[in-house]
Amino acid sequence: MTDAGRGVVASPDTKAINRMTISLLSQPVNLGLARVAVAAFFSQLDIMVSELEEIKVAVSEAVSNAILHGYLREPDRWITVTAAIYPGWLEIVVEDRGEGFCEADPPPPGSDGHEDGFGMGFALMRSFMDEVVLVSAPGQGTRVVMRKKIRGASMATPENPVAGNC
Amino acid sequence: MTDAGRGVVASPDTKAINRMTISLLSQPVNLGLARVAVAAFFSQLDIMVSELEEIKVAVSEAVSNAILHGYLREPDRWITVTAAIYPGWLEIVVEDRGEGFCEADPPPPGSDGHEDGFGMGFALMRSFMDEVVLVSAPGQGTRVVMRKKIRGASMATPENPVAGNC
Amino acid sequence: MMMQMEDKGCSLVARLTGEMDLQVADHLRSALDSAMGEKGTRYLVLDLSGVSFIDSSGLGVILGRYRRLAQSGGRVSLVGLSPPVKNVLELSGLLRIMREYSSAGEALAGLE
Amino acid sequence: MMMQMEDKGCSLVARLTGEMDLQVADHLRSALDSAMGEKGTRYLVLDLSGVSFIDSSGLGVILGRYRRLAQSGGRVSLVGLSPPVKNVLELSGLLRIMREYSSAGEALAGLE
Ligand SMILES: Nc1ncnc2c1ncn2[C@@H]1O[C@H](COP(=O)(O)OP(=O)(O)O)[C@@H](O)[C@H]1O
Ligand SMILES: Nc1ncnc2c1ncn2[C@@H]1O[C@H](COP(=O)(O)OP(=O)(O)O)[C@@H](O)[C@H]1O
Repeated sequence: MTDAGRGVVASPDTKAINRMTISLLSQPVNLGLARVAVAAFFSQLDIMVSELEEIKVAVSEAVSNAILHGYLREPDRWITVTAAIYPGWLEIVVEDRGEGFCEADPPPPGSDGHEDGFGMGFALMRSFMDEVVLVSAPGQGTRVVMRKKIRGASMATPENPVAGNC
Repeated sequence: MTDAGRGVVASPDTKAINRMTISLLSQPVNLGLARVAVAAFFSQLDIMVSELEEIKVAVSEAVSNAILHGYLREPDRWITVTAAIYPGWLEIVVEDRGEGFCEADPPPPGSDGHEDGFGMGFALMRSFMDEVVLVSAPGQGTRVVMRKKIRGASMATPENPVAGNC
Repeated sequence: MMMQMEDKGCSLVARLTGEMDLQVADHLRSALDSAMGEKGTRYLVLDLSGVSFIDSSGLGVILGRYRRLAQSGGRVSLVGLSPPVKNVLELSGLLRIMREYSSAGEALAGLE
Repeated sequence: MMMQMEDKGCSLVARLTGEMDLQVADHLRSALDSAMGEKGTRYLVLDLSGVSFIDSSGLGVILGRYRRLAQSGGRVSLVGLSPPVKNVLELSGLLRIMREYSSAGEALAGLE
């Protein structure tokens, strides 16, 4: 698995303003937790609720893929979700140490033929984020790096709350 | 720092049914995230809302202590919060690698004289949890292990949702 | 996920509440299929006004029911889409093959 | 945390909304103190009906204002305690030294 290079949104070597990592077991019951934790973390930004909702979908897709395709529904494997705020963009990294796939030849959506397979996971992630980088190799697991531009000085502070007249 | 021994609530060597860890930076802005993540994780249990609210207070106290006393408000240090479900009890561990204190001679509440210091952190943790174990040593950081009994087969499942007639 | 079913002859109105993701997809799929099988449903009206979240696992359940009914000339209608849910349904193209109505009553009338 | 102040002569009614924790404690403390100083407040009525969470950092802010006012014979009254907030206030003993009223109007009347 190569390192996820900096892309369109991110500039190199920038230090995160804030960052968190959540490690969860590969069980569908933990999907809500992943979404809620990421949304709670980014709610410190002066971000639109509709953007938070879209970020939740992107997280849900990436974690569902790790459960279904990475770990083939094995329930006791670890998935890590990292969320970080940089000046001008936010980043989410979802990582598993499961099956992986060949980056040079990414599998078409729904390729493992699960029932009702919708094959829209990556498409939704790409719609809702400005940049999606896949880092994967067979047997090595998968890392999905998602980035989204945010308005420059958009931190909410107690003195300057997101919604408030404090 | 010695290992936090099993206590009144927990039986030794039991495997967690589900578990998560969240790592966050020592900034007050992350307190809400810690509370929300722990509450979202335990909401898979068939637990009362009032109990979830009390758990949030206990988490908030332990994380606030790590920020204030462990890291003396340094904003870029890591705090880890682990939440786990065992058969019959739940466990929360809050850990910092900060100042620590002498376990044999625990400092009285409010001992560092911060303004309006309320000195009720551990008292509230003890009121709201069935067991609180402190593991700390000067210069070694602090681990707070909190356990609470839960009703035996209290997992909420999609087939048997917490509130539902599915 | 909560589910309330109301049988209206050829039509089944299912009111869903909660988050439509991988956690509930299997259960939801089999609950809908068994209700539809029992009742010989031709038209499925999904009232999603209580659904706060949907991702592709939820979309998959809807699309699967659509495919099943479409084979025999049936249809799926949607009611009560909140802005985030509608956003995902639109992006996925589902709203190009299923109609949205403003109430279950209108959806049922639209089927006649 | 949102804050709305209403000056009623010797009394100040402060309506707080949000979560009273370490994140907002410093700001809340200085906002209350400066409003109370400006207005020469003797009685502080804290309307917490919009407060969904409180921990010992929030308790500390309330207790600090109480101590300040008590020195000059003043008082702090509480209004609109949700069950979780009331639970914490009771456990901490604050409800033994401050009275709870069912509305700001009643609290003000109780001060006369
Ligand atoms: N974490 C992962 N580990 C292994 N394979 C993955 C992972 N994520 C995605 N894939 C592969 O990429 C394909 C496309 O994924 P996606 O666009 O989400 O559609 P779907 O999950 O519905 O198939 C999947 O079918 C799977 O083969
Ligand atoms: N994580 C920690 N690291 C170092 N010291 C701590 C930590 N948590 C608590 N303490 C010490 O224990 C004392 C009592 O804590 P507590 O009961 O929460 O009251 P308070 O925080 O208001 O002083 C603190 O004043 C501090 O000296």
